[in-house]
Amino acid sequence: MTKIVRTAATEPFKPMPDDDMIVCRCEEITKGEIRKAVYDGMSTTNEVKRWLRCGMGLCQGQTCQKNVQSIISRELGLKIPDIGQITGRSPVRPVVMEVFANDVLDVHEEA
Amino acid sequence: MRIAQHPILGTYEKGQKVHFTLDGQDMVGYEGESIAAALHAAGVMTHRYTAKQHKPRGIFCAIGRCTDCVMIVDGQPNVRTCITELKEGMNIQTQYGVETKEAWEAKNK
Amino acid sequence: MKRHEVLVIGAGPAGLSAAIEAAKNGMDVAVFDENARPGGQLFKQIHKFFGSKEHHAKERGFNIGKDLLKEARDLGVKVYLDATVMGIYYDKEILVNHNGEVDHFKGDTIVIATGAAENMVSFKGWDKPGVIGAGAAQALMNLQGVQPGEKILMVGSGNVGLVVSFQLLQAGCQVAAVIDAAPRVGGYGVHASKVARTGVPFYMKHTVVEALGEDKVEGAVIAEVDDHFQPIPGTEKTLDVDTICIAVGLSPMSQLADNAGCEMKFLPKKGGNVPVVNEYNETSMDGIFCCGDVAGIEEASSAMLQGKIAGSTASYKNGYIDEDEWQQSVEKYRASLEQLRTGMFAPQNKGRTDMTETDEGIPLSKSLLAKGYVTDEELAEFPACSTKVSGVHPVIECTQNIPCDPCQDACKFGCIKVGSNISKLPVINPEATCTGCGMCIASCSGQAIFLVNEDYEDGFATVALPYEFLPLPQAGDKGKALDRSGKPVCDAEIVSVKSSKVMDMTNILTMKVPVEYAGTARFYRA
Amino acid sequence: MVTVAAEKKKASLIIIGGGVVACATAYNLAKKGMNDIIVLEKKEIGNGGSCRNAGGVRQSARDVRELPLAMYAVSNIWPTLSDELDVDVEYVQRGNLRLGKTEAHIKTLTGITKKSTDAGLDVKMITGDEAREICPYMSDEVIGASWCPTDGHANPLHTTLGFYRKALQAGVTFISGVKVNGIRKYRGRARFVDTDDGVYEGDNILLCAGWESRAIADTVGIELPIIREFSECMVTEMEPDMFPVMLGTAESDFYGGQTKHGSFVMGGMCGMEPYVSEKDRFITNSVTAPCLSRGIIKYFPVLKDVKIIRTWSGWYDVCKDKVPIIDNISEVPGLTIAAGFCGHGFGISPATGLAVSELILDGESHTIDISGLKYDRFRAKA
Repeated sequence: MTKIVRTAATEPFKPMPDDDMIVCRCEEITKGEIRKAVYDGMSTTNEVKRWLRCGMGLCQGQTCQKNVQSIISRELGLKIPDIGQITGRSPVRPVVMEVFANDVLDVHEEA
Repeated sequence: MRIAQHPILGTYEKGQKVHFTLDGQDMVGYEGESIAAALHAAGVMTHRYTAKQHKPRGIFCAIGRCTDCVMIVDGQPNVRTCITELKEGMNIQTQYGVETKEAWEAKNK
Repeated sequence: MKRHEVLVIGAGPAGLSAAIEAAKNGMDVAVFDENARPGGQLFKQIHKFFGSKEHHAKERGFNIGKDLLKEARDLGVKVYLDATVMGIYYDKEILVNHNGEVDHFKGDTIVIATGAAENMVSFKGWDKPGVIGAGAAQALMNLQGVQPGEKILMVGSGNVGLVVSFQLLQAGCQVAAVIDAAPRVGGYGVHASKVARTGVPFYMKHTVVEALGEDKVEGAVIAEVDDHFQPIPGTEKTLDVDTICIAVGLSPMSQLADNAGCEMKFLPKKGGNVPVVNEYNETSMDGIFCCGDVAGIEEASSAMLQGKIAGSTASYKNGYIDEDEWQQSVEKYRASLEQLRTGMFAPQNKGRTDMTETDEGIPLSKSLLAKGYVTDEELAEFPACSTKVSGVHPVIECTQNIPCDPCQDACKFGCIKVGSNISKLPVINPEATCTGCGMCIASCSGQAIFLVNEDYEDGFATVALPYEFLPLPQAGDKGKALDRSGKPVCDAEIVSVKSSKVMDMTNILTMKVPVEYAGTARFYRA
Repeated sequence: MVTVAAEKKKASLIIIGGGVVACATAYNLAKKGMNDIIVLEKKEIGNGGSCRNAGGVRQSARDVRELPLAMYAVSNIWPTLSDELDVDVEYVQRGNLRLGKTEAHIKTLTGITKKSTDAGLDVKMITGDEAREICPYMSDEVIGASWCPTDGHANPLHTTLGFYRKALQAGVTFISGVKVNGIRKYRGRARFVDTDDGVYEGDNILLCAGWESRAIADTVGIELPIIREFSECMVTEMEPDMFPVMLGTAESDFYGGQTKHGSFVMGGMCGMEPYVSEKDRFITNSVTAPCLSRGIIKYFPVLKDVKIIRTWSGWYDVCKDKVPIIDNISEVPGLTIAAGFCGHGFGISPATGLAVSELILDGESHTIDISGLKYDRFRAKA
């Protein structure tokens, strides 16, 4: 991880005209919320995700991650590798619990 | 609108005509096509209303990734309609948050 | 625990090619794909591919998919469909969700070929129904047979945006405009030109500001952007559209590689977070390979070669081929890959906007990069575009260095030469005689070849052009000829329509136009 | 906000580790006027167990030595923490059920319950039917449960990052991406912190880096009997509100509950963990999510159609006697340690932050009795 020094903001938060635009579709998180989270000290993709839930919805950030990252990196003046990625986790698609529970059966080859 | 004849693909292989319901209304589509495609062909754009802002959502990625097109299918919420095949007799409901319209309205009265 | 020697994740071009290569060498291979239909994105690709013969050039993507699948099955590769690989665990174990059942598989080799996901751009109202990804448009029209919308705004002028715009037109939709925040068209000029000549306007340095409408898209506001991609107030335009289609690039779908423990790196030139791979497409995890878009966004043709290199390397590592055989095959595939990685659009040139001339030293068309079509004046600089030849002859409006050469094989009479560097611009051999057969027109994946005959009749010329729309005009039909920008310029009469199996659904329309329009009339509208 | 100016490497207090204990302690100290603090975090704020746990805020089934922390937190801190931190920490105090399906389970639960009631906690054994009245979705297999109505759950992400934000606003400096390699003494006191980013210097040092504390403490000759234990969690899609109680089982098949968001967060182990944990990454095990799913469905058949959208793993920092070490290290003046929370540190973290702040400022924890958590309590068998 890149070294990031965090201290309290000295300037008040500056709203922007498109702050109400949705960025994370699943969890309905806006650009303004993301900017405010960064202002409040959330300084990595994961921290913003954990604070706001953007990237924690059904699609697991597959749609919005890049857009969230570009907002964070622009606000902080950091590069995307510096703010990190959401970790790829199993299951990569939603799986019904009963199916998960049923993990001993054969997978049938296509007919 | 369905494409009757395509300059490269010709005609599309479609299965049997099937009947299903959307919020109780009778609809028709073809076996094997996705629920989302059948609804789109019938001019249905809104698949659900979101939980927080109550905004309409429909097809977005159409390949099972974005999960925007989810609906309640045979009682199951959050079913990705773009990759779920249409079947005879399916009961499809517009999803409100993660519930039916009735449950949503009862809760938000 | 069930085992196969090779587990391939993703039955797209890269995965199937890796499977074929490994199976050919005697390995026991299983391929898993989350879709009901294999082929990855190939089955949505109804256009003809670029490259050389060995790269399946001039074949349509979905046919390549069918061929690969057949070859894999003939070699005994097991293909599991509707089989989502949910995770990769220690010791090369995968967990597969297949039709409501979950199973564990282990392999000695894993090939991750999961492809790419679409990038998205957020703007006001982009969550409304009617804003869709380009992949969604393709899935609806090319797989499901449903029009994505009636009037569509295409956001993005890369190859995906251009190809899908053309496909939308083929599906009978209107494309209101192609816009891009970048100052120049991002995709192949020939793809842009075939869209532009139908009358679709291009707005570079424009972005979509808002999707209008209550419950669905009922219009789009676009605006010009400044050098920092910020909309310039006062430049807004409202377009009457019901669908906004987003095609702003792809990101490697690399979650499984990350999940497997492969070393990852964020590389903008490769499209995002990618597994670090060596020259054999092997990741930091021994025996785990990544090929195709998941290892860095490229074309399907490159994905197939990467798959072959991985398949060959796995075969060598497991003792199925010896070192010489391995090195020879890898050399061959790598040379083929290098051919594809030449020219202006090569991966190393991604994002470059400073190129001003072709490899041959001819100035690049500025109009093409700004509006999607080349002007008459600019075209005059290109050697294969001369109209001052007697009798029927090809005019090749190919103005960028793209790795593609089917035109030189298409002409049996040796009229067209590209040479061994397939990114070179084609030139016309003045010694050879054109018979007007039209095979070059049908072979050109960019639909950039026309046959022009200024001596057709007194005062009239004919222009033969590729045509992939319905309804197909008939000889004797009268309509308008459009120029490269899609503007009607003169009356036109169809004198012949040629369709044949070898032309693979590309029809050749020959229209009669006043001779002064021989150099400008490039499309026909009834 | 991030600043890169004015390289600060010296402070009254250096905190090693950027988890919830660090953030809560820094917040408590800053509130009392001590904000000349640098927090050093190897990765990201709250990256370890702090943001990987399922959010239990539980007093029942706690060892009596750490019960005072849990009871103080539940009585005095959790109910008002959202207001204090200015973020909804999603604290829900609707009880904890620990379920049993066999007579042996009931015997285990009864034993644990007695220990808690002896220590003054309101917890009791109830029947299966009584448990089903509290949570009607439970299967008939449940024959009894322990019930602590004042237990609950909260959002660990908001809590950890909420403490972080408040501490930051109060003037604390947090530096992430810096790996600590050891501590050095100067004139008899712990003073220097050696890192990949050079030497940091503090009048006091607080070590709260989970199981990794052990190797760091070792550099000043303090042996912490802490090992790491692998554990996994999973989260479902959003569901309609079904039940607010926090759940556990006598057999430890799983634990967890439904969050305010609507998703269920459930954790547990499959039995293969000691062998998995030889490897160093936060990877999950292929059999754990299926195993947890089977466990959950047995108790809650209604959840069988709910989709799991993510699984993850983390390390418990397990102390020899299953309670943490929270103490000033008398052998190394200037060093305070708070580690070894054994996977149940989140619920007590607001109280831990208070107790540690008093240890550092006043030399002792006078509000909460942590006398049973001393670092030098470990003995060999007699």
